[in-house]
This record gives sequence, C-alpha cells and structure tokens, in this order.
Amino acid sequence: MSRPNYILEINSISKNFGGLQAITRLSFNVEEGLIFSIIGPNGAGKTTAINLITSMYPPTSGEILFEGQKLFRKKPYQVALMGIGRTFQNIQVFQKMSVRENVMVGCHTQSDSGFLRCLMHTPSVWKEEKVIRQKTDAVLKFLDLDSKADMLVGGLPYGVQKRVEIARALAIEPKLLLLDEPVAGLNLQETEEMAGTILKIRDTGITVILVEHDMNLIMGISNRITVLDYGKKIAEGSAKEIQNNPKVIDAYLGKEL
Amino acid sequence: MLVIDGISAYYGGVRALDKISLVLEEGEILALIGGNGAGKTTILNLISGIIKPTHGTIMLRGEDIGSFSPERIVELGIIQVPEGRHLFGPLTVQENLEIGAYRRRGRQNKKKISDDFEHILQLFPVLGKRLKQRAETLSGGEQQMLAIGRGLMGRPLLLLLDEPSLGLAPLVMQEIISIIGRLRQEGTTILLVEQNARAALKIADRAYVLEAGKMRLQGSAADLLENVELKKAYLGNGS
Amino acid sequence: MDFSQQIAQYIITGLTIGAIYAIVAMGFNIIHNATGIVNFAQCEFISLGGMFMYSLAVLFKVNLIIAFFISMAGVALIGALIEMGPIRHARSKEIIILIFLTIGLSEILRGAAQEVWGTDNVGVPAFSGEAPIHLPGGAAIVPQHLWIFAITVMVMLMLRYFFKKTLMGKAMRATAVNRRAAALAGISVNRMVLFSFAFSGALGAVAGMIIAPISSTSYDTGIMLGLKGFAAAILGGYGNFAGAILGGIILGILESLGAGLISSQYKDAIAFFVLLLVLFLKPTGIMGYGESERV
Amino acid sequence: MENRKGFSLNISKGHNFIPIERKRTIESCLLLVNRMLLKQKDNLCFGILALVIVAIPMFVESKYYFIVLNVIGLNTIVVVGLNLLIGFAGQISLGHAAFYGLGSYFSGILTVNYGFPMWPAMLVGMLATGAVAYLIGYPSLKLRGHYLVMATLGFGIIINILMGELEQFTGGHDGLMGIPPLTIGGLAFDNDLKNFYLIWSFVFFFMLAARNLLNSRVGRALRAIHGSEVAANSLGINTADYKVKVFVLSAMFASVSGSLYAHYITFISPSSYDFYYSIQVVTMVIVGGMGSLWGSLFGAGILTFISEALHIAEQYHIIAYGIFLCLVLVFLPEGIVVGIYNFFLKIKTRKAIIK
Amino acid sequence: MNRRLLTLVVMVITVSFMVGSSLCYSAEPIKIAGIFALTGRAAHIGTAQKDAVLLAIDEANQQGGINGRMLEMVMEDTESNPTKAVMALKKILESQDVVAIIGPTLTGTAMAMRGFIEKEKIPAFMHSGGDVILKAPLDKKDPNSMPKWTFKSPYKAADAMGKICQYMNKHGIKKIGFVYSNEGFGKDGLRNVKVQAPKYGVEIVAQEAFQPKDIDMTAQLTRINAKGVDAIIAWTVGPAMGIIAKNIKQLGIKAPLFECHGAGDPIFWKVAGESGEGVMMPSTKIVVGDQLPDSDIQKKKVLDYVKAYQTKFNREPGTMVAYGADAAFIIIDAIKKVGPDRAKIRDAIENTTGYVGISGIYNISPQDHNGLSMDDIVMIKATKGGWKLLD
Repeated sequence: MSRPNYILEINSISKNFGGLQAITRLSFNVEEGLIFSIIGPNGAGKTTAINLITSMYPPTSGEILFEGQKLFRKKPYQVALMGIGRTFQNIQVFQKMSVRENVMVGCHTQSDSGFLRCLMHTPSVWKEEKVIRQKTDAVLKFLDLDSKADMLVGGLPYGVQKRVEIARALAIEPKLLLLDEPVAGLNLQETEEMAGTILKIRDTGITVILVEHDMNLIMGISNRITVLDYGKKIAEGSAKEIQNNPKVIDAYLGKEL
Repeated sequence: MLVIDGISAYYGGVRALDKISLVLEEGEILALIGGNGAGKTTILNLISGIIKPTHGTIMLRGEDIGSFSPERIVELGIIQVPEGRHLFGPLTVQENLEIGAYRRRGRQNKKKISDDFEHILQLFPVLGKRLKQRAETLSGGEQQMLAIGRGLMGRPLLLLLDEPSLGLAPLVMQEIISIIGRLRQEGTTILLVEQNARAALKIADRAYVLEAGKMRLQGSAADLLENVELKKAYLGNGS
Repeated sequence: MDFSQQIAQYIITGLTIGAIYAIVAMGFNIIHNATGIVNFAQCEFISLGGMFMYSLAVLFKVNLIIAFFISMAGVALIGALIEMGPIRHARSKEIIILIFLTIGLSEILRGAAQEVWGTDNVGVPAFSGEAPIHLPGGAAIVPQHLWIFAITVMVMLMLRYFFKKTLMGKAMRATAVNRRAAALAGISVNRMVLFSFAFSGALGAVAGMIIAPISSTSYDTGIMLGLKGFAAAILGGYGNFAGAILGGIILGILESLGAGLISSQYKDAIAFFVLLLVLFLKPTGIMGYGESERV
Repeated sequence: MENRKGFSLNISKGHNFIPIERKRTIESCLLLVNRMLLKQKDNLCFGILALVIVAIPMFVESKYYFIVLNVIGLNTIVVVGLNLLIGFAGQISLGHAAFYGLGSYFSGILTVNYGFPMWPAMLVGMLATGAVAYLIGYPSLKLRGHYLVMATLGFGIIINILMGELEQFTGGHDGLMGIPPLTIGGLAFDNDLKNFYLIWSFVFFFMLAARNLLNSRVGRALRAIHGSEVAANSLGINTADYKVKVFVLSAMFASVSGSLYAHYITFISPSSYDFYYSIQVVTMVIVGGMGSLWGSLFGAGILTFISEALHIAEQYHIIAYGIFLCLVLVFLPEGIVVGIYNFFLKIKTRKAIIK
Repeated sequence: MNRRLLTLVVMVITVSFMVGSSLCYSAEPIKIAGIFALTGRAAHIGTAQKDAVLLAIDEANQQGGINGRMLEMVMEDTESNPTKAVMALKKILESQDVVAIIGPTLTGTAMAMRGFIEKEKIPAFMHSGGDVILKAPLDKKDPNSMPKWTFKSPYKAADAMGKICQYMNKHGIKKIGFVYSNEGFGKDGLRNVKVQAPKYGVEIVAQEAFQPKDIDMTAQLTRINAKGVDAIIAWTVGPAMGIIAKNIKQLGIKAPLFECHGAGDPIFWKVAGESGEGVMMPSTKIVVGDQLPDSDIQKKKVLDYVKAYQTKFNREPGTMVAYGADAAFIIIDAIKKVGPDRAKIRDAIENTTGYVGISGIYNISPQDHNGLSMDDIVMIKATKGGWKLLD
C-alpha cells in the first residue's frame, strides 16, 4: 500500500485563546488534488483551523506541514508565497478597486519590481505589467468574471464578490486553496455555480480545503470530510460515511437531552 | 402578539431574508431553526430595530414597530439576548444585570428591580457568587446565563433568544434549556433561535425552519421533531 | 536648598502640572470611549473654561464658586452643541474625518474666543490667596496648587462614583464597551455620546479654571495643554482612566525633572522622547490593552 | 467607454429595485466615478496640467498670485506624498512638518554653512530624510490608530525643538538666512515666476511618479493594504515592510518640497515647521480626498487659496476658515472634488430613476 | 470627465481673479502697509501694535492729513507664520500702492520678509524685538551687506539688557540667574546678557529656558536659586512674565526679579497679580509719563499720546504701544517732508535725528537703523498695580 501523497499534514494542533480551548489536538491529512471539507456546528473551530494553517496566528502546540515543510513561525505573507491561498468568511475584497485590480493584486507574488522602479515606470515594470495583465485575464476568464472586469467590486452583488475573492486567491497560483464558507449568503443558483467553480478549480490540480455549512454542497462535491465539534475531530470519511455517522447527527441536530 | 408580514432585508450587502412572514402567539415558545446564514439572527435584529426591513411590516399588538429605534423597541418590552452574548466585558456581573434594567430606570421601580434581581439570582445561583467579578472573566456557560439574566432584568414581554446554547458544554446547555422552560411558565413569550434543533423542538410549542433566507418548513414542534426533511435540511441529501 | 529638597520641589511641580494633564486626558478619554475619536476641540474647552471664569469672576464680579460652576455648565453646553451639530450630522463616521472635524471646530471656537475676549492674557484671582506654604525641608507650594490637587482628586472621585455607582455612568461605560448591546438594553447611544461631549467639556473647563490663577489665561492657552493632555492619555493607554492619571503624572514629573536635572531647553523633547520609547515598547500605552484599529 | 457601459447598465437595472438596492446601485456608480478620478489612463489630465502650468503666466502677472501658486505647488508635493501614506496605504502621520523641515534645513545648512552645491545638497537632504523616516517609521508603524497619531506628532515636535536648539547648525530661532536660489547652468531661480516654473515642474513630475507608482504592483499592494490588511497578507504582500517603505517615500516627497521652499524663500526658521503645518497638510489630504491623486492637487490648492482669500474677512478669517473646513468635512467627506462630483451625479441618477 | 476637470480648473482660476481684482481699486489716500501678527501665537502683541499704529494715523488725519491727502493703513495678518508673512507682503505690494511698511511683529516673520523688502526697495519700520534683523548681513558671505530699507523701532535688546546690568552694577548685584523663553526673543536676550553682563561686572551663574506656553517654571527657578544668585533676569513676553513672578514668590526666593523691556505693560499686572509687586524692568517712558521731571522733553508728547490712547481704547497703553506708535510717527513725518516716494521716504527716515518719540529720542543713521540709545530707557519698578520710575 503506497502512502498517499499528502500536501498538508496537521499533527495534533491545539489553539488556546486566553483560556478558551478553540481547537484540541486536531490532526488530519489532506491528499493532493482532492476537495477536503471541514464541517461542524457554529463555534466548532473551523475558521480557527484555517487561520492556523495560514499562520494568522501560531498554534499553541502541534505542527503543520505543507509539502513536508514546517509552517512554524512563518508570517502569513510567507505562507502565501509558499502557495497557500485563502478566502475569508466575511469577504475581504478590496472594495474600492476594480475586479481586475483585485486579481492583479493577487499576482503580486509573481512579480518583483520595487518602489524605485515603479516610480520611474521602467521598461521592466512595463513588461511585468503585461505579464500580470495576461495572467489576470486568464484568471478572470476562468471564473467568468471577464464581463465585470472593470467594475468596482464594492458595487457588485455578493455572489460575484465571493467569486472575485476566489479569483484573487487563484492569482497567487496556489497549490492549496482554503475556502471559508464560499456559499454562505448565496442563493440556490449561485450556490450551484459555485459548486461547479470549485470542481473546476480542483480539476486544474489545486487541492481545495472547504469549510462550509451548506450540506448539499459539501456532500455533493467533497472527496473527504472532517467533522469538528467543540474544537475536536469527531469523524472523518466520505460523504456517505459522514451522513450516517450517529455522532455527526448528534452534533448537528443536538444530543438527546 | 407579534405579526411579521412579508419582510425582506439585506445584511452587509447580502439578501438575508426573502419575504418572510411569521406569527408569534402570546405566551408561547416559538423556535426558529436553520443552518448558518439562514437568516435567523436577521429576523431577531429586524424585530429589535437594529436593521430596518426593506419590505414588509412588523406589528406588535397591532402597532407597526418596523421603523422604531432599538431603544424604543426595548421600551416596549421586546428584549433580545444576542448571539455571542455581547456582555459588557469590563463591567461587573452586577453592573451588567443593572444595565439590563435600564429601561425601567427611575425611583418608582427600585423595589421591583431589586426583587427581580433576587429572582434572577435564584434562577442562576452561580451568578450570585460572581457578582463583583468582571463579566469577561466568567466561563462560557456563566456568561450565557448572565446574558439571559440581563435580558430578564428588563422584564420582557417578549424575549428574543439568539443561540443560547452556542458553544456550551451539554450539561450547561441542558440547564439553560430548562430555565427557558421555566420562563415560559412565568408567562414570558419567547422567540428562540437555535442550532441545536432537537433541543429547541423539545421545549418549543411551534417552530419555523429557515433556509437561505426563505421559510422552508413550519409546524408544531412535535411534528417537526419527526420530520425527515428536517434531517435533510441539516445534513443535505447527498446527491 | 540642598539637592534632595530640589528634587522634592521638582516632584511637587511635576505633580501639579501632571494633575492638570490628567484632567485633560480624562476629557479626551471620555470622548474616545464614546466615539473612538480624538477630540481636538478639547483644547478649546480648556481655554473657554479659563475665559468664562475670567469674565464671570473678574469682569462681572461673580462669586468664585458660582462662577466656577457656571463656567463648567457653559463649556459643557458648548461641548453638547458641538456633538448635536456637526459631529452627529457628519455624513461620514470615519474616525479620521471626525478627528479633523474637531480640528475645524476648534478653529471656529478659537477664532470666536479671540473675537470675544481679545488676544491678551488675563489673570484670574487665586481661589484662596497666594501666600506660599513652606513644607518642612524647604520645598514650597502655593494654595492654588493645593486647590489643583484637591479638585483633581475630587474630579477623579466624582468620575469614579459616576461611572461605578450611577446607572447613567454604567450605561455610558456599557455604550463604550459595546454599542450594539447597549442599544439592545434600551440605552440611547446618541444620548450617551452627547453626554460624553458635555462631560468632557466640563472637564476641560475645570482644567482651564484651576490653572488660570497660576498661568493666567487667554483665548489660546488650551492648545499646548490639550496636546500634552492627549500625550498623557496615550501614554497611560487611550481610554483608560487610571492610565490617564498615571500618564498625566508621569508626563508632568518627566517635564519638571527633565527641566530641573537635565536641560530646560530640551524638557519637552525629553518628555516626548520618553513617550515614544514607551510606545515602542508597549504599543498600547502603559495601562492600555487590546488594539485600537480605528484610524 | 467600457466603464460607462457597465455604469449605465447599472442605472437601468436600478429602476424597479427596492430602495436599498437602488442605494447600492448609486453607490456603485459613485465608486466607479471615484475611481475614474484616480483613473489609470489619465494622460489627458496630465496634458491639461502641463498646459495650465505653461499658460498660467500668460494670464497672471501679480507676484502675489505667483507666490500663492508656488506655495500651492510646494504644498501639493507634500500632500501627494502624504496621500500615498494616508489615502492609499491607510496610515496616518501628524509629523510631516518634520520631514518638510528636514529637507529645508539639510538644503539650507549644507549650502550656507558648508558650501555644498545646491542640487547635491537637495539629494543628500532627501536621502537623509528618508533614513530618518525609516528609523522613526520602522517602530512607529507597528503602532495603530491614535497611538500612531501620537508617535508621529511627538516625533514632529522633537524635530521642531531640535531645529530651534541646534543653533550652531540651524541658526536657532532666528532662522537660517541667505540660502541661495537654485541655479541650472547660469539660470538662477531668483524670482517668483522662475520659481513658479521650477516648483510646478517638480509638482508635475512628482505627480507623474506617484501615478506610475499607483498603477504598478506596488501601488496596488498599497491600496490592498488599505482595503484589508489581512487579505493583503494572504496574497503574499509583506504589509509591514510596505508600510515603512511608503512612509519613507512620503517623507522624501516632503523633503524635496522643503528644499525647494528653502531655496525659494531663502530664509527658514523653526516656526514654519511646527505641528500646525503637519495638521494643515493632513487637512489638505482629507479635503482633497483621501486616495485621490488629483484630489491632492485640489486639496492643497483650495485650502491654500481659501486661507488666503478669506483674509478679506479680516480678523474673522480664522473663523471663516474653520467653518469652511467643517462644512467640507460634514458634507463632502469623500473630499471636495469627488464629493462635488458625487453630488451632481446623485442628482442625475435620481432624475434618471424618476424617469 | 476630463472636460469637467478643466472647467473646474478654469473656474478656480476665474474666481481667484475676481477675488484678486476686487481688492484692487484705485484710491486717493496715501497708503501705508501694516503687517502684524493678528492671529497665531503672537496675536497678543500684534493686535496691540495695530491699535497703536491706527491711533497715530488717525491723529495725522485729524490734523488734515498730508497735503490734503489722508493716510490709510492697509492691513495684513502674518498669522505669526514666516511663509504667510512673505505672502502678505507680496499681496500688499502687488495689490496696493503703498509707500512704506510698518511691522511685522515677530522676529522670525521679519527675517523672512527682510530679503524681499530689500529687493522690492520699500522702507519698512519693524516692531520685532530681535536685533538680528538689523545686525545680520543679507548675504552671509558679504558682512557689509547690511539691510538698507529695514528699520526697527523697539530698543535694541542689547541696550535694554545693558540698562539692567548697569542698574545691577550700581546696586551691588554680582551673581545673576537668567531665565528665558525658548524662542527667538528669549534666545536673543541670552546672547545679549552674555555680552552685557561682563561689561558691568555681573556674572551669570545659571541660565534656564522654558517654553513660551509652559504653565509652571518652578523647576527652572529652583535650579537657579540653588546656585545662590543675587538677582534673576527673566526674558520673555506674554503669560510667562506673570508665572515667573508668581513662582518666585512661591519658592520664597529673595533675589529681586528683573524682566525684559516688553514687560512694562498693563498685561503684566493681569498675569502677575499681586506677585508682580517689586519686579523691575527697563521700559519706555510711556508707562511713567506723569512721573517724568518736567525738564524731560518727551514728557508732553508721551502724556498727549497716553491721553489720546485712553480716550480711544479706554485702557492704559503699554510699552509695546510706544514702539508701534513711534514707527508710525516717524514714517508719517518722513512722508510729510518728502512726499509719497519710497526711496525719498527711506532717505528721510535714515536722516531722522533728534526726533522726540514716545520710546525715546531717535537718532537714525546709516549705521544705526534703530536710533535709540541706552539713555532713552528708564528703569521702572512694578508697584501697587502701577509703575514707579527708578532713579
């Protein structure tokens, strides 16, 4: 039996917020090229897990390996440079910039001209801009955003903003993409479109970690699901396994009292 | 008592509610259940006047309160215990409770308020031991009790409880659920928003199930408890 | 005077100035807690307090005590008007816009004060004589210093009583902690903000009035005092009342020791330099906690 | 034109929408216009600016107007730099008078006391100011909100005190006099008109440079930091580093402006660089519109001009200025240029919707 | 879009023209520019000087003006800021046909304006206290490039300081402490005292600074007192004059206090209160006009002016007023002599000799653009809310 190719390994991490145990000895491994979902009721520690993976704050204990490299003491921007992209639960798009510019910011990781060159607008900057623009166009097309490319994000419908956020994260050319509630607040049709988008992203070879509440979406597209409750993992498996797991049912519907 | 008719609302740019109607009878416990982002909290905030509906009306005993300011709605006796407790952290437990009675300030209520204070300490004996502590130093369960206690200090006609069990250990949750039952016996009308559907349905008289800002199911609690669709709503159909 | 007595004198001086800074800092804190802004019109509250006092006590010969309270009420009213007018109706609630709005307002107030009272410095009689009291050892103090201490302590105690014991005070604190929850408890947030402006107006006036007999007063005395008071508030931890007192006293003593022991030319530079060092080591001030991500 | 299409589409959509959506539509239009004002391809605007600069001396003769225009130009350079910091990177500084002053004093001291040639002195001043800005910015920019306000304010005051105290270099409070006017070849910039061309060429090129920067990856990164620091971080932008760098850059802008000032007025003294000046330039950024490059020009222009024009009100000019400032901040918080546009646009949009 | 921007630019320019042109109207009267610090940190001095000058001009006009032409003062505010001062200067020079300038108030603004005044060739009588405006060469490399068009009416600070030291010498004071406000005026005093004190055998054993807006100077005074001084000189104007007097009483310091030549002003009593008792200072004769011996040739002029001032403003004039008035009188005199011509006025001012002013007898010469000497200064002592002339 060959060991599966794990892109992300989480070994027994815990996170303590001033006495509040948000995550307790959580471990899971994410296989490359799959959609891996984390579910659980409100306050179960899902977003905390994402923030730990992206080094927004350090774990109290335990370690996280990305492609075999430890993420300990990395700054969030360094994690991004390593190839981990993410979106946010309450979307964090740059409202006052256009869709295109939002995505162009994502291309930051693939360019390197500094202040001086940019002030002068040297030919190298010009070349770099051209590459960024091409890249951006490709990403926009991929996510069907090209018709809205020059509109300001702040004025766009919520669903589109969510897509912009994903497009931006894709622009950093991530190997691993963390989506925090991508369909919260979307209507049914938008949700279906989003499901298609996520699958399309996976098909390009990007591993996706999905945190969601929408069970139809989760059950429909996940390759593997981990269920958290009170910061602990209570189950892991395929959609079928999870749906029939009594512990999961309890966690969601509430325990018998 | 409270009639909500066809309200729609936006919350932070998202259409959170789509033409929701619901009726709340005097003295009952009505449960609102549904997943994250279904719009439950939005309904409570609409009733409390924190956000304004774009469509529809909210009538309290025949009076349209849709345009009232939050403080005015509190004056009318509709009191919300918000999700995440929203305690005044640096203030002491006692001060939190006193502010709960803010709507009844004035000399003539002094006696009644101190009676209520005693009563709440009876309901939540653990708070009595913590009166001088800062609210932020309490444990999660105690904080939740304090939040409810603070709401009760206002002598609500209608108590809006938002996720009282959130993040609580099962034992504490059970305690809070039983206290909610006791409150109903004392005649308080309660609108309960809960994720723990099973627990909510056990104590509620009726319930509405919301999904993505729309009303999905409604009926008596007993019926819903047996409903297969409800399970689906929570865990998806796996298609 | 030997060296230790000199030090004693420096410390007495430092405490006096520090007490004034502390009162001003508390004025800044009250508004900060209610709205999150820096109210630069606080500087004008100080000047106005002094000038009202001068008009009443010197020009109209009103009894000092009555003049004191009328001035307080007058400046509190101006504070309230500022809030009810421009601050409340500002179309943007962005912190930086509001801060500069208070700068604009303070220009108006200062200009108006200049028109009303002219540009000259004027004196206000000391509350009870000017005969110095010599402490054992040689350090000296005038009765007005004692008044400053007494009134500062009294203001602190009253503020403490108000915020800890009265329902209104508790409601104001609650509003500062969590506006939404306060509204859900039936507290009118607008009214609390209004009170906070009136309050800090009154505090500014007190600071201006108790220092006027020593430093004399004019339409623009408040600028430097206000700036130092703001520095004291930040040093102690913005929004924290105990911090304001601590910050004020530290700043006052730093200044007087700096002038007395190191260099009187650089005393302000020394004080601000220490302030910067403290901030670099403890980014939220000495007693501050949490991050203020507001501007 | 593409922009316009999207924008009219939104209006027609807005027709039967419920109020909040209509409001959102209007807002999105407004955002779009705001953006057009700081639009990328505004070569035309630069063309007009160049034209205006060249043409103004044909209409203006009074030396007084030239000195007003020159002061506007000097302020514009500072304000453009400061806007990069405040409007684009979302950080504040109430100590920019210090950098402006450092530029002046480096130029003045090096040329007067040490006989440096003028242009190298200006360059040295700029670099040295940048170094000072780095030293103060590195620890300061870790502070947030009002703590940052205080730190920069305190720094400004310390530098201002040093200007008065280091008499052997700065001339102390009596000031430093006899600073020579700048020269290129044999041409000395020794009158108001010549200085007008000199200063406004600097304005032109600094604005151009600022625009270049804003249209590049660095500019986008800065705006991203303002939009959401967490998100910027998650996209691989080293936000802490960028904040310090833009602080240094804006200090250098101020420094160059200060050097020009010193060579223009030929006399400098500490009172030109007190904290009132710091507050004044930030006010210009806000009145012009935070995050609007052209707004900086107008902010500096309008406030400098108004504060002069209001002298008609004699001693009431301080009150009048305060009232003007308050009116702008209360009613046009987006800044005067964008604000007035928005106002007209709103009327238009409203009419369109009623139709 | 861009067209709108252009429209806006055009609009702004048009408006600026309109405002500008409304300021320019041709007028019959002879115009004198008055540039003062009417707002900002020196507003308290600037407004007093403005009043003094207005009074002098009124007086001249009541006497029928100059050859039937009235005098008019065109006023501008420096806002106590050097840049604004230069702007104000250019504004006046461009928009009005003025023959001379009175002001500005602050040394810093005066220094900034000086170069432009020399370039524009217009006579300017300044009120600033700092001697540097006359002493410093225009071009640092050329020590002979002294200002030609700039005059100043207040005593040379050096003379005032000399007067104090002379008085000290006479009364056996040997060791002094010097405390000064940390800005141009105070620093100038510090330089002067270092020159003057040794001349009269006085030793400076301590020197301390304070900020002009400080509210307490006990720290500095404690330090000075610890050195065991015979007297203290305080060099400042504004509220600090009073604070120092109070602090000295508070600390129980027995050494007498001397203040600067700007202190002889009713404001002194307002800021110092009872603590002002016994403070000595050099002053113009304006505050002790009635105590002057009848033989004093200034007496009549001083008393007349004080009376006029009292009638017009209903308050006592201070020493600052004298400086403002003298500048105006000398300029008016010069215009009377030579007519409204800038160069001629300058020459006339430079040749003013034996002019009996309020501050003293002006003997202006190309070498001395101030013209007052130490003998014009009197020492006075603050007594019972008024002033007593010392021997």
